[in-house]
Amino acid sequence: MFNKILIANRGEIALRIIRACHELGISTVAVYSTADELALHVRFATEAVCIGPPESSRSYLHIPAIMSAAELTNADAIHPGYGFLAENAEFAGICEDHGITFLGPRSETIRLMGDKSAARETMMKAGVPVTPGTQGVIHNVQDAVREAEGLGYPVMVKASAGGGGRGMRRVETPDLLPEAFVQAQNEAQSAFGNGDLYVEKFISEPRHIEVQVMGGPDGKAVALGERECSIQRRNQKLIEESPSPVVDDKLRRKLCDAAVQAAEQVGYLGAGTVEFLLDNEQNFYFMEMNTRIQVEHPVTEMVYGIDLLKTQIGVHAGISVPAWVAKAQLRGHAIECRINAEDPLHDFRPAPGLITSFHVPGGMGVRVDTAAYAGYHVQPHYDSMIAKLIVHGTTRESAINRTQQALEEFVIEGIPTTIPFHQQVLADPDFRSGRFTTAFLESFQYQPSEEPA
Amino acid sequence: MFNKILIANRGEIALRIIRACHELGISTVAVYSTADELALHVRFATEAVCIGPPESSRSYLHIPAIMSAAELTNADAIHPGYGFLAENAEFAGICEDHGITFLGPRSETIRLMGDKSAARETMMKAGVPVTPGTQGVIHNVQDAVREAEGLGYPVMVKASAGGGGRGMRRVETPDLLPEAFVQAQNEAQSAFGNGDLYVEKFISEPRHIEVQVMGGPDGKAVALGERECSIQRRNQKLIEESPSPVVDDKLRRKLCDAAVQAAEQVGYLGAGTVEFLLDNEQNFYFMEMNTRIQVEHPVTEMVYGIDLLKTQIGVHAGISVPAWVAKAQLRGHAIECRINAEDPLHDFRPAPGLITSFHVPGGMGVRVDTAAYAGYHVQPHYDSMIAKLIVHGTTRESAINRTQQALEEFVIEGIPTTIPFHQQVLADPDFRSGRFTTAFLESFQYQPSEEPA
Amino acid sequence: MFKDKIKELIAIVEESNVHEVEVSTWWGRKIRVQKNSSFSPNSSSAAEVQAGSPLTVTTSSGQGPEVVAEEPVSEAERDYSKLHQITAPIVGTFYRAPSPDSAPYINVGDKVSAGQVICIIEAMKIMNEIESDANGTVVDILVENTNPVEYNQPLIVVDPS
Amino acid sequence: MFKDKIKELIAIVEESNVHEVEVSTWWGRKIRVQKNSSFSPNSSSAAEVQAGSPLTVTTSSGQGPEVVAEEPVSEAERDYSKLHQITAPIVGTFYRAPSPDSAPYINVGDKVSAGQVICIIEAMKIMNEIESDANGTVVDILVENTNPVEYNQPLIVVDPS
Repeated sequence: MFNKILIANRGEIALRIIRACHELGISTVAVYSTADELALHVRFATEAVCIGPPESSRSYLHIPAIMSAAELTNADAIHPGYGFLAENAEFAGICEDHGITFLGPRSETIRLMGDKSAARETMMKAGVPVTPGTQGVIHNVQDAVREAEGLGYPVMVKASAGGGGRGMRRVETPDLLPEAFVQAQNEAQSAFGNGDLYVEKFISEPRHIEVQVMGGPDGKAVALGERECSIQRRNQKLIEESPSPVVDDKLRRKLCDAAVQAAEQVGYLGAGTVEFLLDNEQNFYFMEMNTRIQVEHPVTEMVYGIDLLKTQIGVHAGISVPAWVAKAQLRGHAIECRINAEDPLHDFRPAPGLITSFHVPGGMGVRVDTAAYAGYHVQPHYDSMIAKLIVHGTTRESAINRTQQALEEFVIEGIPTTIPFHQQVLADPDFRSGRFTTAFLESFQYQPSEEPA
Repeated sequence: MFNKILIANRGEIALRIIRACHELGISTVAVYSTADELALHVRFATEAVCIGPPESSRSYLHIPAIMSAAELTNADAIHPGYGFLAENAEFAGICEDHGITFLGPRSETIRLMGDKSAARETMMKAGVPVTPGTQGVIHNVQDAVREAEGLGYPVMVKASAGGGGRGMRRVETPDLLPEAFVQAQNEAQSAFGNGDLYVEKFISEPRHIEVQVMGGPDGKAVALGERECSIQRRNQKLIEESPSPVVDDKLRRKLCDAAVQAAEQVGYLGAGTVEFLLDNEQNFYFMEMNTRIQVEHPVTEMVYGIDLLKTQIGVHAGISVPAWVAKAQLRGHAIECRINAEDPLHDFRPAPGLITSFHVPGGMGVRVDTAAYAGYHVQPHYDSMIAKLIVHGTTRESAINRTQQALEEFVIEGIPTTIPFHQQVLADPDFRSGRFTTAFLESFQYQPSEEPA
Repeated sequence: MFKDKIKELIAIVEESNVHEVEVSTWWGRKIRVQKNSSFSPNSSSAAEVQAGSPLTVTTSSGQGPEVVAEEPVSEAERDYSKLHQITAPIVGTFYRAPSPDSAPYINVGDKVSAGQVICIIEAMKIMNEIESDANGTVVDILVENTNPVEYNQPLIVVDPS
Repeated sequence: MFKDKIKELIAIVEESNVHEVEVSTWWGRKIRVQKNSSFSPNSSSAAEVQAGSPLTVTTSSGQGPEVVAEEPVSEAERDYSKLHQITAPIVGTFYRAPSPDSAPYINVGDKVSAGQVICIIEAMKIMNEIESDANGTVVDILVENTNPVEYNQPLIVVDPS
């Protein structure tokens, strides 16, 4: 096992990792920017090293500073958390070169999964269902029309180098394809300097379902059920659940088998997530693999009773995934609400500032992962998430009711937060029924509350 | 189901009950003394009624004030919590007379179990093992000597009307019995106005093990495993666990069967606890039955995944104990530390006062039940318990490690608390080994810490 | 009770050489009583009551006193703060008369003396006669007939002068 | 950084008509800067630094200024607060000389000018030459040779006068 782990992150995930390490008897090193001198990860780590100024590029993303801190403190491993350097293959490689264990998959795995088309091909090889689409790049409209005919409309025309919705067009009927093709090509060319396109079947009314996997040092992976992450705003997840209200045991088994195949195909090591789109006929398609521990990992921990962080640290220390983890049974239902320092009344704009009071809910089934406190100044330099409220109940309904009670008790003063927004989503009949897709928040109307929050 | 429940209590248990009610869609009425105007149960209940001045005898123990509040607010049930009126048969009877459901067993059950010798006889009838001893009262030394011979030394001479350790003598050898008998008789006579004595076998090196039961409206009871409560200081429990480190599956089955027999013998309704002494040869003996929800109920909730409060409210509304509750499986290990506003350096003297900062630990497996907050003034009028830290882990060792981490993160400033005391107990090799008895704290030496807490 | 606390704090500040006292709770109210340093000592005192936040940046300007009330205090209550209030000694239902057909025990403008019955509070079917604890003139009756009252709730305002 | 904040606060108070500013965190430090109301405005200022508690009862007496430091500030640091400090621009290991056998870049008493190499900080096996950002006389060298340094840690004190 490791003696000392450096945490190349901040906020709640840094604290989450510190807790797991200390429970395992491992010392910790916090690194921090000058903006984070009063942050909790600095207080609770065994030691702390200031690595740079507030800007991430010169601190939490600055590889030389982090490597220096690891060397100066004799850390034998680095945990990247999520975000920042978590999926940076170069950083993972540098750690490997320096003989410091990177607590994530091998750099080559990160690189492979970071390349959309390579990941897609790898999954096809592994027998994991991918969205039906063209094999490779389409060079002209004629080919696109022919391919689309085979896939069936509607289709998506997508830039090979794409991202962030650019170079992407949804096409409903064949007559609209030529124009969309040219538009997407131009957009891709100007945005990415690469006009390569491919055509995929459009998945209508999809849900975002992801499966937690843990790859052991022996190349064997286990899957720990699914998470329902369809409640998203502009691709930002806001509420996650486990299990999904539409996944039954049979579908869960299929999803888990596919995720294990995906992970074992690449000899995946450690904690990862395989994301799928689920259509309204219970078909699922590989979307991407996240090669890190995710923000929403606690919902899986709550229903399976497994500490994913401790398990993850173990596999990187060469310990196989314990048998009882592989055999863990789903118990009850868990929901996570991301509490962000954002103003839901003003297009969720980030609202950094001073937290003047901070009272967290407690009691049966209530877990709060946070690095905030009364007197903490939410920094403008970083992510606006200030707390995760994770609630467990015996059924989905009782978990929702308990989450509502916990949100009611959660008091944050000084800055606006997404708490009232979550309260409204949880009261929404469509949300409560479990019938929703990734489009849910597009039509959901947040109502300013009558009384002041 | 009930529409509105009045909570005849304060502090964390009042909040615990409010949460359970609100999750079930039931409105709540808080009652409070003028000392508790700023208490959290007042804030979080649906409505609140001031019932009297700070003294308990004129507020939380004042039956007419509580009944008036219930009538004025149209509450259809009263939850007494623990302490105060929870085991007051008269109060339960008044509720019955007024057509308000008392959320506890019937008044006759409370009365029966409150009478030591009647409870003992009832248990013998039910076939529950009781400490070997005399049948009824012993009138003279000669009879005592003869009975003690049959039981085997050491024995306990106990006052029939006893309590609080008075009128009680441990006797090691026959020659010491006559003197002890006379002393105990005199003490009992002067303390209780009743010199009746009986003789019991002394259980050496016992552990305090209790079983949670839930009696349904059909007269059927279920048992939910045991709690280990041997870490006591002057009969005050400080740390509780579930399961006990010395109870295996076979013994657990025997304990649970005995507890179910005990409960069903009296047609027990609702949540209760059957307390046993366990000797060093795994024999157990009925000690008493607590006819209420207990302080330490959360450790059972954590390992069985059952909300005891919601289940309790359900059975009083006429709903049978759900089958899944009866079949619930033990998962992992849970530990509760009672955080009291007491000074462990000065004989645990209560230390009421202003809490100037209050930061609760969070994360995986960590539950805090509290009604305290930064700015809250711990009242001198009531119990000194200000928070319960309940921690779950997959094994006893991981639960202890996690509790240590949580205690480290638990910051309470302004008043001394038992947090540093718990930290030392959890680091103690005997505690960690699981080999201890109810005498553990007699020999445990609390060391003032070097650095200020 | 809450107003008592404010009064108590004002007294503490006035009688001491301390210039500021502040008490707050995160969810409750913040009470700050401070002598205004621009004025000469003991010449004035200000009670500032705000929705509370357990501190962090407290900026007190040297300007005139500011009064912000979280719960708007009714004009009536404000006026009566220096008069005597008779409060409910028990929880129950307030009755102004011994029976529905009887005349009220007292009306505004009546003289009352200590020990005189002024109303009834019913608790658990028992009619409890409530007596005045002061001599004076009834200035106001704060509770409607048959309404519920809490312990310590002000019932009747008496001008003892 | 922490001392900077105190200085910043003192400056804010001195330059404004506000008489008190307080910043604190529950676990961190509480900084309170207040003009003493017994004195005439702007005549004095006090920095009070305490182990923090997020408020509740704050009692400020009218007596003289009190200074309580949570982390005892070394005499050295206190003396240098008005001199120029050169801080570490990167994390790494501090070396006073280019090699173990060489003479140190600078010694106490030396004159330095901006741009002159004053030490090396090694990070990831790279020897980074650190240059002075001021002209003046070296008053103190705060880090021992081969010790690790954090970002922003004061290394060398220069008297620019």
